[in-house]
Amino acid sequence: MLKTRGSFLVDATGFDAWALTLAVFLPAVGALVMMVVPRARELELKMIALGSSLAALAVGVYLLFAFDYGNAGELQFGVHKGWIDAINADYILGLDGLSLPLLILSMVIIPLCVIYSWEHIPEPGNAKAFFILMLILASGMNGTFVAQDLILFFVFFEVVLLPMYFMIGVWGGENRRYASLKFFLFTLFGSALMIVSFVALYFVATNEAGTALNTFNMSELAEAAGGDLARGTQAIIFAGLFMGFGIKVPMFPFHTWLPDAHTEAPTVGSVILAAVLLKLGTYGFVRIALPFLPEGAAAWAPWIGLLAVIGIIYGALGCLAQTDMKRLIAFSSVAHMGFVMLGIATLTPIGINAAVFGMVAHGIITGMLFFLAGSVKERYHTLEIGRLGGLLKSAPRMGWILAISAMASLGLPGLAGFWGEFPVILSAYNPGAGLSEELFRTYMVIAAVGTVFAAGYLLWLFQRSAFGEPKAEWEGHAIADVNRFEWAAWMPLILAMVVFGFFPGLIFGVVDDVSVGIAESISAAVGGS
Amino acid sequence: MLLNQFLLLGALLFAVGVYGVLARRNGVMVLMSIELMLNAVNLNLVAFGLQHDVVSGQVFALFIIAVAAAEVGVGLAIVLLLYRNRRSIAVDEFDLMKG
Amino acid sequence: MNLGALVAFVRPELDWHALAPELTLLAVGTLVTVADIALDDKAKRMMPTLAGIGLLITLVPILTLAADGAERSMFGGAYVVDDFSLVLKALFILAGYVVVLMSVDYVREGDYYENEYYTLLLTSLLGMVMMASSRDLVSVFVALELLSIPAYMLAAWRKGGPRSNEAGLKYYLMGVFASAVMLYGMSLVFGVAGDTDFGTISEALRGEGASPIVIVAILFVLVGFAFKVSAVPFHTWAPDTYEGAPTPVTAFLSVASKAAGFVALLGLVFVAFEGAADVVQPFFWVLAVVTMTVGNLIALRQTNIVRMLAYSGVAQGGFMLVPFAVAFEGDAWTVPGAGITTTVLPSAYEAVIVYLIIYAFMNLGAFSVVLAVARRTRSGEIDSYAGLFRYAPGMAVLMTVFLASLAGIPPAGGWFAKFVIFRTLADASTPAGWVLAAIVAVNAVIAFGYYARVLVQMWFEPVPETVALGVDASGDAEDELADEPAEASANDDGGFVATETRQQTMVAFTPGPIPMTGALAAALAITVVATMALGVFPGLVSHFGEVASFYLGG
Amino acid sequence: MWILENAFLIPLIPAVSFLVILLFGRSVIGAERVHKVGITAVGIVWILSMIAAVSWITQVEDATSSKADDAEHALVSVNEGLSASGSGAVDGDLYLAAEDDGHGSDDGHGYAAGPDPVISTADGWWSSGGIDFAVGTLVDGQTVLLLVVVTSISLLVHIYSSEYVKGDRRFVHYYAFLSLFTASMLFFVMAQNLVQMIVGWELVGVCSFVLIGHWWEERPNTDAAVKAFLTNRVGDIGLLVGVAILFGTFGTFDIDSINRAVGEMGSEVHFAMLMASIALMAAVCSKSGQFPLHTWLPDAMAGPTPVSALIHAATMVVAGVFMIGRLYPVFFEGFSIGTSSINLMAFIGGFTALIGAGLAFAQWDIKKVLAYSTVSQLGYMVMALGVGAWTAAMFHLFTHAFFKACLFLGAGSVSHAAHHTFDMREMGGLRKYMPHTYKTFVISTLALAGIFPFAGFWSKDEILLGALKGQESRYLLMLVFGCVVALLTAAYMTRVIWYTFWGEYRGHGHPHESPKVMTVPLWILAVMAVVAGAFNLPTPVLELFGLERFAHLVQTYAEPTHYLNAIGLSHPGPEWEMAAAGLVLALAGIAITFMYYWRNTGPHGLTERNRYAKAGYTFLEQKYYLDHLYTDIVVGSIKAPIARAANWVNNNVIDLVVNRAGEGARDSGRWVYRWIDQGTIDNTVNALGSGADAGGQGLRVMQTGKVQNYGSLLFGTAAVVAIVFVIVL
Repeated sequence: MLKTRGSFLVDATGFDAWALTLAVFLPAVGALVMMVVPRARELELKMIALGSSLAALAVGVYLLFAFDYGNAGELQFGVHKGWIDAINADYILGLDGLSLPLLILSMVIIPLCVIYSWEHIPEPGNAKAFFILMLILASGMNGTFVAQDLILFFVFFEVVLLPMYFMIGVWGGENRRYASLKFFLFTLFGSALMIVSFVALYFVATNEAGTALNTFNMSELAEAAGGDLARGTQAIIFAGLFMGFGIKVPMFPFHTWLPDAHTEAPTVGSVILAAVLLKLGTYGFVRIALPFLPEGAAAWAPWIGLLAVIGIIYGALGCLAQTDMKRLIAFSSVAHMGFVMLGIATLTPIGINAAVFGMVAHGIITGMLFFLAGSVKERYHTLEIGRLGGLLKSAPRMGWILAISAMASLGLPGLAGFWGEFPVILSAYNPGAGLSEELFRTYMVIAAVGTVFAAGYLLWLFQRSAFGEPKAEWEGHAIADVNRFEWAAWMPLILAMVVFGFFPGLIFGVVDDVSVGIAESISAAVGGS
Repeated sequence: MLLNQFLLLGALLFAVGVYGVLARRNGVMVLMSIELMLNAVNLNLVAFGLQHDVVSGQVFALFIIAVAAAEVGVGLAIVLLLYRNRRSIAVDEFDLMKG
Repeated sequence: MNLGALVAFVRPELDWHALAPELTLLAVGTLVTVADIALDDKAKRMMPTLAGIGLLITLVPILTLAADGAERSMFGGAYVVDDFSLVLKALFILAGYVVVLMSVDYVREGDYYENEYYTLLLTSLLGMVMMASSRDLVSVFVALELLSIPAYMLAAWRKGGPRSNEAGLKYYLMGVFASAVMLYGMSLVFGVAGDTDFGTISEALRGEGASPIVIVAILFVLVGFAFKVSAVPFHTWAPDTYEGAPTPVTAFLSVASKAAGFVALLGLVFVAFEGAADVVQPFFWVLAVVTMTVGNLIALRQTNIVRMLAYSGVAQGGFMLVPFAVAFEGDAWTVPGAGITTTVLPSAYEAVIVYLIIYAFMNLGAFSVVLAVARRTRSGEIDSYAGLFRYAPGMAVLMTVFLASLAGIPPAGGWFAKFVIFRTLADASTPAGWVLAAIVAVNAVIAFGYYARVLVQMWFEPVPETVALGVDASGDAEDELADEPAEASANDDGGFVATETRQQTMVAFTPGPIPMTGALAAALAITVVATMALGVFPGLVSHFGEVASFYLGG
Repeated sequence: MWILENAFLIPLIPAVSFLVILLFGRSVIGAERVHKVGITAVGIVWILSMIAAVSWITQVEDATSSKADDAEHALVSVNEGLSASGSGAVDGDLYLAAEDDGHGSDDGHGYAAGPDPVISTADGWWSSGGIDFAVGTLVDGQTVLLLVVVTSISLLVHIYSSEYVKGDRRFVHYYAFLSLFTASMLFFVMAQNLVQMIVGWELVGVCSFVLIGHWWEERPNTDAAVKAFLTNRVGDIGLLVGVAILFGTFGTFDIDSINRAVGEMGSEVHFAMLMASIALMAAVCSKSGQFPLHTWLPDAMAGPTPVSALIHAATMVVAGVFMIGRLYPVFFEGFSIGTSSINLMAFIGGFTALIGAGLAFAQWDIKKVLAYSTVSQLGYMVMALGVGAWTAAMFHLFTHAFFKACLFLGAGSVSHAAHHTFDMREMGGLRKYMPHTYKTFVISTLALAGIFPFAGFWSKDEILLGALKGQESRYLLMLVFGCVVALLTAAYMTRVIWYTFWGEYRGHGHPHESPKVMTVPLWILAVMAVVAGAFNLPTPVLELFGLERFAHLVQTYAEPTHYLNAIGLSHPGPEWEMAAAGLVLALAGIAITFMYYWRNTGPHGLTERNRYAKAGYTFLEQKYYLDHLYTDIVVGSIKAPIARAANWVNNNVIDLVVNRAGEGARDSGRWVYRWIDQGTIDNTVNALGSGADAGGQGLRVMQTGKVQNYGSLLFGTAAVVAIVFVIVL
């Protein structure tokens, strides 16, 4: 069969050639080391976990400095080695403006989670296994964000499943069996259809000239931008990807696994799930679905937009219905990811930028909120909003952090959340690729209404849990305020909320080139046919 | 050439064998019925061999006869074993495992 | 007619190098038997070692042949040694070796005829090795029987155990019945083609088209092998036999003999029956769908781990059948050398082989874990795996790897097996193919449902106080109680759920490390390393697939 | 001019003081001394603002003095430190060239071509779609006006609070957020682009949320806070959508460019502008307490009184008015103010003014009276903008800030004296105990009532003028509204004076005058209430004293002439009759009330005797049943008889629309969650699972365990398949 080994990414040299590989596999190495350390020696185990995750983060910091922001649209730190010659799948890693923020996000979240769980490993304990799973997760997530070969991407995409499954199932809450299995089956189903679409792409994707590419190399497929594929074919293949990524996001109506998984998962599990795992889906849309199948995207965009706005309102209503703090936050994810998907559906650079910003912002904010929920649960042994109250009095610092996070989450300007929502609304006014303006302007208004709901349930949550006098039943209990591990784990997130709120350019500047490229290729492809 | 007659006879034998296998409860009888089926096959092979005027048909038949002998040997051994353990060789009584 | 011409006998040319693997196996088998007769009991403890070493030695000629690389053909093309056959011979030998490792302690601790066991195992392997080279109905038939007959006896090997006996009986009766049907089909094929070697048959069928006799002939032949690979609805023997037979034998059947069946199918379908594509492909389409779906669904309801693995094996077989459904959807290409043009889909061919190799290791691995765990729990119930992660984390992780692999989750090997299936369908890119792809996807999800049940027990559940005394894994223990009339009466209530009518004795359970033995450890090591390696570097196995597919040239 | 180009320092300083107070307030500085930090910071900012005002005025002088070369001059002076992306000054001279002719009004005072706004931007705040969005400051007359107002009031409130809030449980937080509010408000008024405007808009909202809920232990306060925030979010839908429309139309957030572009394109973009205006109007309604979203403002009085003075009277609530003025070309085009004789903005403004004034009568809580008065006055300003009287609106904003702040602080002083009650029924006769408060309060009242020569008179007069003859066609309805409101305002304020300061003291304890630190700010504000009017005296008045050159200061220095020229706005000259009429109405209002209370003439107890009057009174008392109306709509029940409804509303007086809307949404949320999510979608998923399970169970029938059944199955299948194939193929 025809083999294309050419790639559009420049192979890096020296340490740069190793940077991404290290970034991906350092946590895995840490996990391997931990496996041989006996369970009894907990401190060493924790140290290894923290060390390896920090080592990965260190690489991340190096990447931040070495990254050439001048051409963030290009893949950098490229690695291109043979992997599975028979099916023409290679080991290709690359980093561009789209991957960078998400990669760093997942690199930051993991050590924070390690620190947070330093002293409270959830029931039934066993720090060793817990941290090993966390590290495997880290490798999988980092890998997904930098993989530039569809098969490699798929492998990393799947690697995160089992660890999260066990994390929910072993350390989860009452209903953990159900939740974990649901999470797993949903994602597995999606990814099965996704891989079908991948191989379909391999065989049907052509370049402009119409000659088959027969490659899994993502940069080549993106370059071809669907080639001369018929709109119908593209739409069908896109459907497979849509299932794969849409379930992961999750989009209405595939969202039902999310609240269960979030609610049952241990605190750090929810944090990782919310902060990074959900982003794999949206990232897939931006990285794979849109550029590879521009016309398919154009054909699906109205429906994606529709599901997105439904998700926004629906998620908000779901939140209002909740009496459990954690479940409320979980549902809010549905709404926020709705904004992200709406941004993507507009097929405009502004929308895509906003979507990526939304991913990062949601990762930071919702992650923070789940941390808080975990700590509240630890102190009150309940998350019933009705039973909480007076948090500002009994634990003022935590109350204020909750306030900031809630404000950020409801999209207050000056905090990170705003930049994931407002530009989306902007972009929906003028959708790209010849999409119906009336339709998307309607979506715009609905989305704007969604922001009010967001304010509604978050303020309601805050008022009930933080304002007022502490409930009588907590008289005896001393509700401890934020302890030092929590400070260590939370400070970075809080700072990030504020910093990104005031300097959105930090992310927009990096992503912009990529999203402009994507949007242009889409409009070119759609206009061209 | 009497090919069709041979084939019909073969088919008949085969059908009888199948019936025996599926209907008889006695293990030994089941084995015998299988022998019938195999002989039907042999008949076919020889007939076709003649028609095509090649030797491989007969050769095939010889192989089958030999192998069948071995098979029946094993089969009878198993039936004996069962009889030793269960005092019965009614094949439909053996359903400890199902579902 | 001129009988003289027919009977004129020419002594065939023998290529001893080509036959070296088979001869080695034969020699080892004989050696084991002779040693058993000659030596005293102390020396008999050497038998498994002897068998194992013998198998490893058998690899040597295979490697030399592979290095040599020349394609060797004997007996008028009835027996061919080429890359394809070598790859699969190596696979059979390795699988056999792992089975031997699994058997050592199991056989020794139960009251079995130890040496004959290995003799039979080796004989059966010999049949498989021959199967890999057979290119002629006769040799296929001989190889098939050679590998089956010892297997019948092995299934019934626990002579005291009614379940084992029943397993043997069912396997035997169904086996011979199926082969009788198959033979009838073969005779018709012979009638149509006028000769028994694949090449001739292929050409004849090209000309013939789908006449009724051809249809009946082909279907009967395929049914024979569909039985061998336990495809629904010809699978019915498999669960009972697997459950009843000694666990190593079950592993052997579920991997090696199934593989042998697929090898034969590859030869028959891709070469001999190409002319009858419009019979073969629809048949396999239906067969594949029914097999994986039914296998998966029933597996969901199993409570006995061996039985669950049996049904999982059925479903896996369904996945392996998928490529046959699009075997001839490729673009027309000319076979190098032979000069005939064909539309055979090479990737379909590779897919089957790749799947076989990966499946062999992960399934053997799963069975090894079952064996090992049973040494502690004395039970075969899935519930008995509760809390395994608490008291034997290593074993739990191993099992997780194998199950994940079976479910097709990266980075364990299974994902690549599933992937090549999808790839084949995409390559064919026919409507039927796409539909099949969707069905496969759904089934992949269902499959995880029952693998997860084991994972849940191992990871999420606390250690139980008591466990149900198992069906098979614990040796003969439960067979005594199986003899009690209570059991028989329990069966007459018409309830079809064996696991609900089965009388179970709960015995106290004390958790603790799994008592390991060197051989078992070796088996686990080999399988887990292979599984992970194939997952992370699928290049290895896919390379074999490519190599093997050159066989299509012959 | 330095300060104009580096105006960002002005919001920066209070922002820093916010951080300092919040982080080091308790630990380093000491809780009881934090107010010094705040006061210092705001003091500095006040000075800077004054400098800014002066330097802007000089700039205008330069611009107007020599028109010929001032285009270049303005450009040169302005363009220093400008970014390419930011200012429209490049095509500014085009507008300067377009000199006014014909726009001149009776007194011949047309537009002097003012300078372009001073825009300094820094690139790369954020960038999207290849467009680089800058952050920066836009300083022009309007900004400077607001700078002066905000910093002055804020400073005084800071000082006043140091006594009023002394010893509060959250003294530190109080000052921290007072600083933050000041910073946000200043940031808002000098926003160079719409995004900054939104940021400021929301930040002041949050500050008001925090300060309303300052005493969050009590549920009513938090309810009020949440309600305020949510109502504003509702308006923000409009803001976001409006901004989106503007961006979508002009492809920029730059306020200056947008204003100029509207002037250029005119009717091309009429429809888009109409949509944008309607959307933005919603935002104005929520922020500036316009009908029908005004209901949060009275509740906001739950916050500390100085906060009410600063945020809910003088500054934050005028943000909406400010935004209209800022984007005036948009609204002018959208609502075609120049040509119509009634439009949405004018009507909403006028109507709000009317109902606000009406509601003020029925209140017993002095702060609520003032709150409704604020609503009414804001309505006045919006109405002014609606009828095209830009200057009048800004002028009224300016004057109103002072006397309304004075009134609130006065009310605070009163309650400070009368044991923290705001109920006028527990006051009375206080003029004897607290003369300073009394005097200042009366002065501001006169100003508010619009009595010559107090500040309110001048600004109100200009508004009425605008309605009378501002544009091509007169806004008669608005004129009527204006006049009626003038009467009512005077009346209800007199009522307040009566209940609070006259008669006998009805409260308990011994009221006492507040300390200097509270009265001094009162006096300052009172003085401003007197003189503030002088800033925009019409020419004819000043001719009497030969001081023409001091005429129309606000008009001259505050108007963004380069926009208003483009849209063609004209100024009415003064009308003695109009002024007289306004004055008479106000006096009449006072007179009636005076007779009613002091001379005790008039239909006393009418509301008890006459049921129509009673009904009317109840109607007012219940705020026109607006909240109840909303509630019914939202909850969807049928409306009950008036009396029971009144009673009902009384019991749930704080339980207002937003909370109810919230509950409604929560109910529907529960419904969706229970029936759609868990009921339908989730069940489908689970059903699939159990279905597969059951299927497996059923299929096991196949496995009878009897070998011969297996055999028949095998052979049967083979045979059947064979037959099928033979038939099919």
